[in-house]
Amino acid sequence: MNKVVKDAFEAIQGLKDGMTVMFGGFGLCGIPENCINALVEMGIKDLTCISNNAGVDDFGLGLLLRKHQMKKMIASYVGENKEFERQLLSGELEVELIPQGTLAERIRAGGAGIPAFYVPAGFGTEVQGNKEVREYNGKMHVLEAGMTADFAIVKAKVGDTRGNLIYNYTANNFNGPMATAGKITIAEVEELVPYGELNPNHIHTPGVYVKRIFQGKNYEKRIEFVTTRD
Amino acid sequence: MNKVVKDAFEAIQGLKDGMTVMFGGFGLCGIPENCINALVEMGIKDLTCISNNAGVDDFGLGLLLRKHQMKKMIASYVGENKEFERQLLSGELEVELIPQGTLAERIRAGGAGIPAFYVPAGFGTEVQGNKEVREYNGKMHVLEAGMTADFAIVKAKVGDTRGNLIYNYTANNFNGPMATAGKITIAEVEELVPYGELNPNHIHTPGVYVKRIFQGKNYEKRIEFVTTRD
Amino acid sequence: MALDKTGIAKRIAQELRDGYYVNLGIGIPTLVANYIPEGMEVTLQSENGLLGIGPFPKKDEVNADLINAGKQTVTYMPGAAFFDSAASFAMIRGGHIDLTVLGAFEVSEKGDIASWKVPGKLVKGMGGAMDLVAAARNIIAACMHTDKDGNSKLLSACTLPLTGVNCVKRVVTDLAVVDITPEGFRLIERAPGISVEQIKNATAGKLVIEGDIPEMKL
Amino acid sequence: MALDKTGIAKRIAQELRDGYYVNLGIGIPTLVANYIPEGMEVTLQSENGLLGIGPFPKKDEVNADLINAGKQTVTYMPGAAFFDSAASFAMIRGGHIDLTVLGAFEVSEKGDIASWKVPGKLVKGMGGAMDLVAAARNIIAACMHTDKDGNSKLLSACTLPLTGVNCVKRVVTDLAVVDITPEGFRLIERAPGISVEQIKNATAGKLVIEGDIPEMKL
Repeated sequence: MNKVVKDAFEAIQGLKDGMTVMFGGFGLCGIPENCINALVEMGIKDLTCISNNAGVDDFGLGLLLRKHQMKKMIASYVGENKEFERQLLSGELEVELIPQGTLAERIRAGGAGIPAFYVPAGFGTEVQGNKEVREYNGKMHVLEAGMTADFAIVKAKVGDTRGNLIYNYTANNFNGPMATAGKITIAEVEELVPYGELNPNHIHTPGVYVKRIFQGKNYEKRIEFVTTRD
Repeated sequence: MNKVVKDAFEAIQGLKDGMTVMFGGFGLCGIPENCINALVEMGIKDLTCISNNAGVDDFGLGLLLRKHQMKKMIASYVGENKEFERQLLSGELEVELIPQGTLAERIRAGGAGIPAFYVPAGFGTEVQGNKEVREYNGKMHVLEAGMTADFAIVKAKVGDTRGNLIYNYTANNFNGPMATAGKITIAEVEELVPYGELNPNHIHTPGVYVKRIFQGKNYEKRIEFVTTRD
Repeated sequence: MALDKTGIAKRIAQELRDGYYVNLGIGIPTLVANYIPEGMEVTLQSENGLLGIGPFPKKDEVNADLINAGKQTVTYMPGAAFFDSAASFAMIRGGHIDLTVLGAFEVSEKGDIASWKVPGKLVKGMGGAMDLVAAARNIIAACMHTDKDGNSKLLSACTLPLTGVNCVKRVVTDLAVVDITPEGFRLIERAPGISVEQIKNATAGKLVIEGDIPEMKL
Repeated sequence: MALDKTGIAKRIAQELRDGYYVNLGIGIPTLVANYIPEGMEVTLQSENGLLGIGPFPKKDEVNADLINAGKQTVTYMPGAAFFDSAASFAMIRGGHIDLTVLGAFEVSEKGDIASWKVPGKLVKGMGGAMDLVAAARNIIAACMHTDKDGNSKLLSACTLPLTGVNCVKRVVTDLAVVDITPEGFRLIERAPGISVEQIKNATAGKLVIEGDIPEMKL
């Protein structure tokens, strides 16, 4: 059982044009920088990307946008990204917006073998669309579907050689749920340790979910809005 | 915001005859011993108990059974419990058996505001009953409902005064999901520490779910089957 | 005089109670955190996975792995907990957050809220707003009473795409505090120096005025 | 000679592959853990919240907080992870476990399995068995080929209440290995010294026998 790969290029082997890929992260926090850069360099295209946000113009998923590698973006908030805006308005890019909690739960459900579930979010809004609705406890709910992807690419602070992952602070976000929902899940980590070194009570993503893992390099960890009190 | 109560008796205030109560634990592992004992001593009765198992004759939920305080038991496996058997056969006790994973997910859903969801477990068996069924991905699924309780009583290894909980090894089990699904959740812990002492990345149950917490005493932590290799 | 954003935030802060878990949206709601009454324990939730937001960091405390839902760097309070996005919205959807404060473009007298999309303008997405309004037990909308052309934002029915229906409980504006009731907007308080008449004129939806309407105490 | 329980476990262990995540039910399946081939990395899942079950503890290692799904004290392997029951069954239901081995009272030629309830006997519950059989990608049932009165447990249709339908992929008994195929039970291997005729006589469901049936190598 060798899950450890050399680098991002080896990790994304088999990730082909037209596939659906989940990317962990919230804004630029906790995004799999190494794999995104490798996808850009490999020029893999027509991707359907599932990510809470779409990066910024020159970092994160914005890099895939700039090279027109994205066919469709599924997100809750696309943020400030001029190229995204341009491609959306010109019709080059298809966009599906999903309430953030529904997106997170659809991904968790996809990983958990739950094909559909009811939530209150979106009822009476355009998110409801043609979805089935039903009243529970005096409140209307919408039936939403579990979601999986050909690949899920996540980033963790520390991982071990068996694929166990520990996230740092709010860099967990969508990484945890997405790790469970990829047909193939790739984890890039800031620090890769031999298995047995992590406290088994502290693991956020058990190794069973991770097929390939590597220690990334040159993490920029850019911050979208540095806000200080001094 | 004072969540800390003196002991189990103060913790179970307001827990009345006829209520529905979730009890964390798997077998005898991770059960809220102090609160169970207090319920026995207070003689609160006609309880509907939701717990994966039903304890043994002289420990855990078996103590509630022995004093006829249980009206109904909702569980996945009732285990070896002669008094349980007797009350079931005599019709004194109502029992509802639910597949373990469905039980866990129903509780998680109850806490997560998901009133219903589809799972494959139980299709084509007596668990299906009159439930709605639907095919997803070529496989039949059953619609199951989220589950909450008047009280949820859980046990953790360590907790802080804000109600944050950390479980130990397999003593997490149903405690984590149940903590989210009680209208009032009580946590008893082996060690209560001031808030700020726990590493916020290691917390299993965030304090928002816990209304009352106390440091239990005289934990017996009985083991059902001590099995050793020497 | 009509309140400024700070005034609105101060008034909303009066809705806080000891022990509350609160989610504050981007904009005016975020400012509420600055006016939590001394000695009151209020825990702020950030839907990207943090319970217990602290103040903005000092320069040397900035950590790229520690941001709020507005993607700003933050710190965390003693007693905080981190979790993933599915767990975070389970917390929200399950009704475990006591109070949600959200900015609004429009609010209807039925408690509908529009806050995420203006046709003709680029849509950035609803983020977590639809989940929050659909699930929170207690939702306060924060907004100016009218837009800059003087059009009321408190309407009989929203004209913009909705974020949620029948969910807002109270609206705090630069002019007034109004509650959503089966009869319509019910006027609770006036901003200092603002008359009932001014509020009436600025409210397009049905406004219920009963008895003396007190002035806010800020 | 018909296999004993240990023999069945040894044969099932041949189904393991390097890197597999496996859930072993109570009874014969648990014994499979003793025959994991040297050098092969197999991770055992316990549905009460452990990935990476280790051997039974030494006396001084016994920990009440560390048990398996059979409520026996266990240890954990380096690289293990602990989680709650909802997360554990999310893992199972989501198809992340490579192989599940379960005991069975009856198996039908369609892959239905009965394993939890005998009418007239006290019902203890299904535990996690229904979740496991409904979700695992690869399910092996382990049982004696016949009951002690000689009645076959491999039937055209189960007579006992079902645990799951159309889910078992392979059955390993004291007499044979058979696969569930659209045509019925397909005989794959014979226990050492057991004839095809003996297996045929012990199988009530439709048994497909094609070509030479090899003997198990144990």
